[in-house]
Amino acid sequence: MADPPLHTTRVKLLTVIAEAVLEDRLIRDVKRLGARGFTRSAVTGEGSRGRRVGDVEGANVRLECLVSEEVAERILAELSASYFEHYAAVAFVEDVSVVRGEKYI
Amino acid sequence: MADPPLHTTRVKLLTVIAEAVLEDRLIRDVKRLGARGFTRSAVTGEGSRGRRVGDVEGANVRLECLVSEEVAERILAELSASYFEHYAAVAFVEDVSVVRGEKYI
Amino acid sequence: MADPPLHTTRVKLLTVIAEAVLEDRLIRDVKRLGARGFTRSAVTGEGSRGRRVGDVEGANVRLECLVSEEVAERILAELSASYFEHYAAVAFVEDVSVVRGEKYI
Amino acid sequence: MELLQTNLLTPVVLAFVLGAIAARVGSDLRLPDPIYATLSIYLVFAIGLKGGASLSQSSLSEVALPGVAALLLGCATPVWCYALLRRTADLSREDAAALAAHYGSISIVTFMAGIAYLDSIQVEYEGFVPAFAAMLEVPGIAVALFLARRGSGKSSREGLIETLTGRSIVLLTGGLVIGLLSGPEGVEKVSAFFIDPFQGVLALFLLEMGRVASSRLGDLRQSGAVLMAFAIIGPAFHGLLGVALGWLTGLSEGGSFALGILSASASYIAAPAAVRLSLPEANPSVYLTPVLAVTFPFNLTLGIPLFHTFARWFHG
Amino acid sequence: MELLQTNLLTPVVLAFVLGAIAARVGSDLRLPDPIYATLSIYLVFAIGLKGGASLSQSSLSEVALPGVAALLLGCATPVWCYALLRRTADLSREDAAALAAHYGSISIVTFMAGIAYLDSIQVEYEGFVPAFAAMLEVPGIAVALFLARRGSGKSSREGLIETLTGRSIVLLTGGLVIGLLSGPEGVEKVSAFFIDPFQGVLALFLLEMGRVASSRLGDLRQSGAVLMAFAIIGPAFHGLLGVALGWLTGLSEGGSFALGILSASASYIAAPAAVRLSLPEANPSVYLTPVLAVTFPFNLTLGIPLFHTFARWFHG
Amino acid sequence: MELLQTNLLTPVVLAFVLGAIAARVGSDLRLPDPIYATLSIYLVFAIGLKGGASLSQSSLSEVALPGVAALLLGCATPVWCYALLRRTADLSREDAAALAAHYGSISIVTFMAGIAYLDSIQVEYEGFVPAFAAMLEVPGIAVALFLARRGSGKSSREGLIETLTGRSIVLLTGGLVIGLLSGPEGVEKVSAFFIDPFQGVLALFLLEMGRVASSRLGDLRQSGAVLMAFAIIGPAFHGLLGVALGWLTGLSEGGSFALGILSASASYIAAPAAVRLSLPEANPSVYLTPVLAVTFPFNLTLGIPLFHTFARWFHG
Ligand SMILES: Nc1ncnc2c1ncn2[C@@H]1O[C@H](COP(=O)(O)O)[C@@H](O)[C@H]1O
Ligand SMILES: Nc1ncnc2c1ncn2[C@@H]1O[C@H](COP(=O)(O)O)[C@@H](O)[C@H]1O
Ligand SMILES: Nc1ncnc2c1ncn2[C@@H]1O[C@H](COP(=O)(O)O)[C@@H](O)[C@H]1O
Ligand code: NA
Ligand code: NA
Ligand code: NA
Repeated sequence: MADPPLHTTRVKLLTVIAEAVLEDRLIRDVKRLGARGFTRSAVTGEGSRGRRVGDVEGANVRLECLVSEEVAERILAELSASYFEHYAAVAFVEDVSVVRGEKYI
Repeated sequence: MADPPLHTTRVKLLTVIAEAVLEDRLIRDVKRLGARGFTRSAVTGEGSRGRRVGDVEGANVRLECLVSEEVAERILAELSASYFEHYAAVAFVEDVSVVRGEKYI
Repeated sequence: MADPPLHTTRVKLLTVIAEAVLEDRLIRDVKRLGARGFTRSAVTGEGSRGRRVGDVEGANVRLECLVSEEVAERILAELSASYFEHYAAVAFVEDVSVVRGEKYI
Repeated sequence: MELLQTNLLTPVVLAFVLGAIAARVGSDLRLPDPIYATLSIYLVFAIGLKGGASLSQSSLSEVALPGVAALLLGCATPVWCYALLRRTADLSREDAAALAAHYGSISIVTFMAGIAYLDSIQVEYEGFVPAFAAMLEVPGIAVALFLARRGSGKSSREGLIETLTGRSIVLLTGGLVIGLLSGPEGVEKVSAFFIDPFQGVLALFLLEMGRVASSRLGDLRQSGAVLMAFAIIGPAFHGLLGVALGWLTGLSEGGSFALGILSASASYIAAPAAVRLSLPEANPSVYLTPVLAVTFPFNLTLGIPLFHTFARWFHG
Repeated sequence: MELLQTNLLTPVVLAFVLGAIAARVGSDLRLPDPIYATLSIYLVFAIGLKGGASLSQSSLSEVALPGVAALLLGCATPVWCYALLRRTADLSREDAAALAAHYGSISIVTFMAGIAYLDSIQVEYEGFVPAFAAMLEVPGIAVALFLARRGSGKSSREGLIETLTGRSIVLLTGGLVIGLLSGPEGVEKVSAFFIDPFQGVLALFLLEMGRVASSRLGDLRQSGAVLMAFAIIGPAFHGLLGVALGWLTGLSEGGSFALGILSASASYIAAPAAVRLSLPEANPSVYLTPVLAVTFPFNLTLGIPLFHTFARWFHG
Repeated sequence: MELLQTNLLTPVVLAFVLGAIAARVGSDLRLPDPIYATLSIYLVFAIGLKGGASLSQSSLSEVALPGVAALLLGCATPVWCYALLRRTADLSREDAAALAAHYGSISIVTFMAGIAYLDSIQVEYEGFVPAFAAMLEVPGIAVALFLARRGSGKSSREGLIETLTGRSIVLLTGGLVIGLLSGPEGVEKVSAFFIDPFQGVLALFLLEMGRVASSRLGDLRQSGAVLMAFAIIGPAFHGLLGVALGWLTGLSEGGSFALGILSASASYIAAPAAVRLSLPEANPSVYLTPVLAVTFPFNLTLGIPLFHTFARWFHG
């Protein structure tokens, strides 16, 4: 991978997509486990538990957190333990270069 | 790139942004070509075919699929062939580390 | 990182998340600095400047641009100089493989 | 038969049918999510306001007895549902409790369709009946969650708090209190928005509910005959019980009918949210499919004239 | 002249102008997408309900003749549009067919503005005219897609199915059937929501249409003079034809006007969606710009009084 | 005291309280953003239409004098707010100017609640008073931005253009002009949508405002006593001034009250947007918290009866 752009830091971008009923819990969890912020959007989707669209079926929520590697691992571990068995949920991590990286770590 | 976090698998995250009128077709296509799920959100945008905002101009849809490398390539090839000439569309692929990766491959 | 899929080009995906009041300015800026297109979505979030949800508190906007490395750096530099001190804003860059890459560079 | 036709050929019921047909033929017709959410805020708040204004005109003695009956019904319904489902339908403890929560709680939209029916045949009812909706909604869910958790050591506190602070309860009780405090003259000032267009808004909402219900039809096959039978016999029995209790506690024909349809209705907003949080092991298609694809349409089309027939028997 | 002023100084038309001005000066005024979608659901369903209730009062003999005329008009319009545009405007087969689909189909909102105008000058019209909208909408698109595909071997099935199950057709015919089944008394119950506020909702919707139309103005220069002329002369001619057919088939002055404005209107919802799916080679700015930036405002402002003048001539 | 009770026990004010309570107990009750945006479009446009129709019936001589007074008030208010806050509250130049912009501008929703109060106690007022809202909104912001930029060399052009083309100004003046051009008969045609349901829509909107205001309560502690005092004394004084000027310039009791509540109100839509763009150095919680968590609820609950009392004194 090429060098990160000037003045940027490598951090992890953790994305969680889960059923909307979990929204408050997930936000509480990621903050407790060290995320300094998050971005949230409303999405719909389909996975192993079928379609999730609309208010009655229950839509999904998408949370993105810029975090350090340790925090990312901690959040993934906790989410796996708490939600992945019974709830519709997906989580993945990637590398990004962020401006003012010290804010997120 | 650093090691993937514990208990995660490297998969491809394929993102397609296209005019909303294609939504049903795209979903049908990615499923047929091997995607086990997808996440969908409503977006707007601008590209070589001009602005796309609102109901009349036709908004865009954004589909994300966690897939294996082969499936990603297959989908990209099919989309290029079917839609990229006449429709507003963009597609890109990146590497992510996902929990419970076996679900997506 | 694995080889990019066939017929794809490596470009940068630049994501900016900022308070919605900046939307028009940001779009003007990224286009002026060389982005050939962008995708926009409405998000909410929380960061060092507190919660941002809803019309009165002011929601956030999320802009994604596929750009060359130089353009990405130029945009990051300009955003840092113009907005990061006084406005709620986050920006990060990652590598993606895009179909028909010549359109974006 | 005539009651059936009167009920079926109203815009409210026909809009539901249209929504279902549209979904069947693959139409893109659907209400955007924010609109769906807003219409349900509107409907629940409006029914609360109306009930509250009427409550402010009623004496405690009229209200108390049927109110206690509603409360008892709310507590008892999930108990027998749970027991019955565990025994006959071969469901896990969590699935049985989840269904009990849904049938113990209520659907305010089903109730509204019943009220719209009464209005259209010009049968009077005690205006304070919507207040009973608040009394039936919470206990049904609470008791069912308690049944599931009994002995498991886990708590269902979060699900319960979610229910109590959920928008349906807050808006219904809030609307009741506002209607009570501002009285008929106060509610009069907002009636051009909250009262007059009510039936039309309900029709628009049911257009969307038709789509939702029909999209569940595909899952019906997996549900098994016992569950299907329960999804019709259960509400029919709860409706009969509600009508009977209304009659016993002094409600009019219209009021008994209203308590009947309320009792027969099964929740598809408050209960699913609470169950999802507190009983994640329960399988959503076990509880949502019968409620949405069978009970809701049954009550809307056949249940309403059926419970009116019951009410006529008792009051006849 | 006086008719022109009567039409221009209504809130409905002025709201359109306000929306256009707001967009010009760069205002952030715009209706959120879910609201735009819902208002169009509301408007189409409401016009269907009203038409259906009126249809239930009409005899087949009154309706049949003008209905057949509407159907013929729907089939014939795209044919001459296509032939003309291929010859004069130097368009590709796909672009010409796309435009033919738009001008062959109809805009229910333009029609509603015409009805609002009739109401405001208190001219009666046959209430069943909205039923003709359903007859004009589909054939226009179907014939045009067929013209484009003729001999190319490709099918336009998907685009056609999309049109038939699209929300405008489903809601319009659904509303008509519901109005027909529940009759005037049924529709009366929802009139405080679907009938009385209609013109106000239309004004709000046109506020947004003004913005959309004005945002297309910039593309006008690229469109060429022939296309611009077509965007005015085409609808003027279709309007005249509609009025004449109405008069011939026994409609009143108001009814002939209503068929005229319907025929003059060009689709900007159903046709673009169908064309985008079935004729992706056609260039959206070739068809959307004339329809939205020229024909729609023309019909709304000048077309309405013009077609009313035509109707007065015929009906003497 | 009696006026207070009359004001507090209306659905409009109670809905605000319900929204605040719902947020306190952690309910998920909230209006989706697109609905919030649409309701505010509706409310501002509706008040403009109504004011415009009334303006078309008024003579220039009635309107001119109070209009000039409103304009002066709009220009002068930010000046003294700025001077006072710089001296007493230890605020930076930017923070002081930001607050001055908010208190110099107006809240159309607060004004509407005042009008709803007048309607409910059946006190007449000059229907053209909404036109003054347009005169008060812009100068307040413009003067404050100028104060902040004076000598700094930076321009506040963008913020000002943003204000002038912002949807509140465009809709208010657009509505006024449409009301003026189409007159009472024109507005009559859309009154079932824009006039009759107005108070109900306002109640629904205030449900959401209650949530927003209450979510700001937590920041109050950081705001300091001086700011809190200003958030009450400022509007009380501006209200008194508005009533006095109304009385001096020949408005009736109701009209003076209306000018008073308008003057007392503080902006939470136009001003924050302009300030955010032109004075990014100003801290949003310095200006939003007093406006939303103190002044808005104060005006809504206590301010309305207080300014009515003032108006009675002057006209008594
Ligand atoms: N392969 C996938 N790619 C992208 N998103 C997915 C995928 N699988 C699941 N999702 C998302 O995660 C949600 C829950 O997935 P599941 O738990 O598999 O039902 C779905 O509703 C989708 O939004
Ligand atoms: N350079 C870009 N960066 C991000 N999104 C883009 C870019 N170019 C196009 N898009 C998105 O893809 C859609 C279709 O693009 P196009 O086919 O180029 O008109 C646009 O409406 C945007 O949402
Ligand atoms: N660590 C983070 N991860 C993801 N998004 C963030 C993060 N920090 C801030 N944001 C987003 O950026 C916006 C502005 O952040 P801030 O300037 O820190 O208040 C927030 O409202 C979030 O949407
Ligand atoms: Na029940
Ligand atoms: Na036509
Ligand atoms: Na003020």
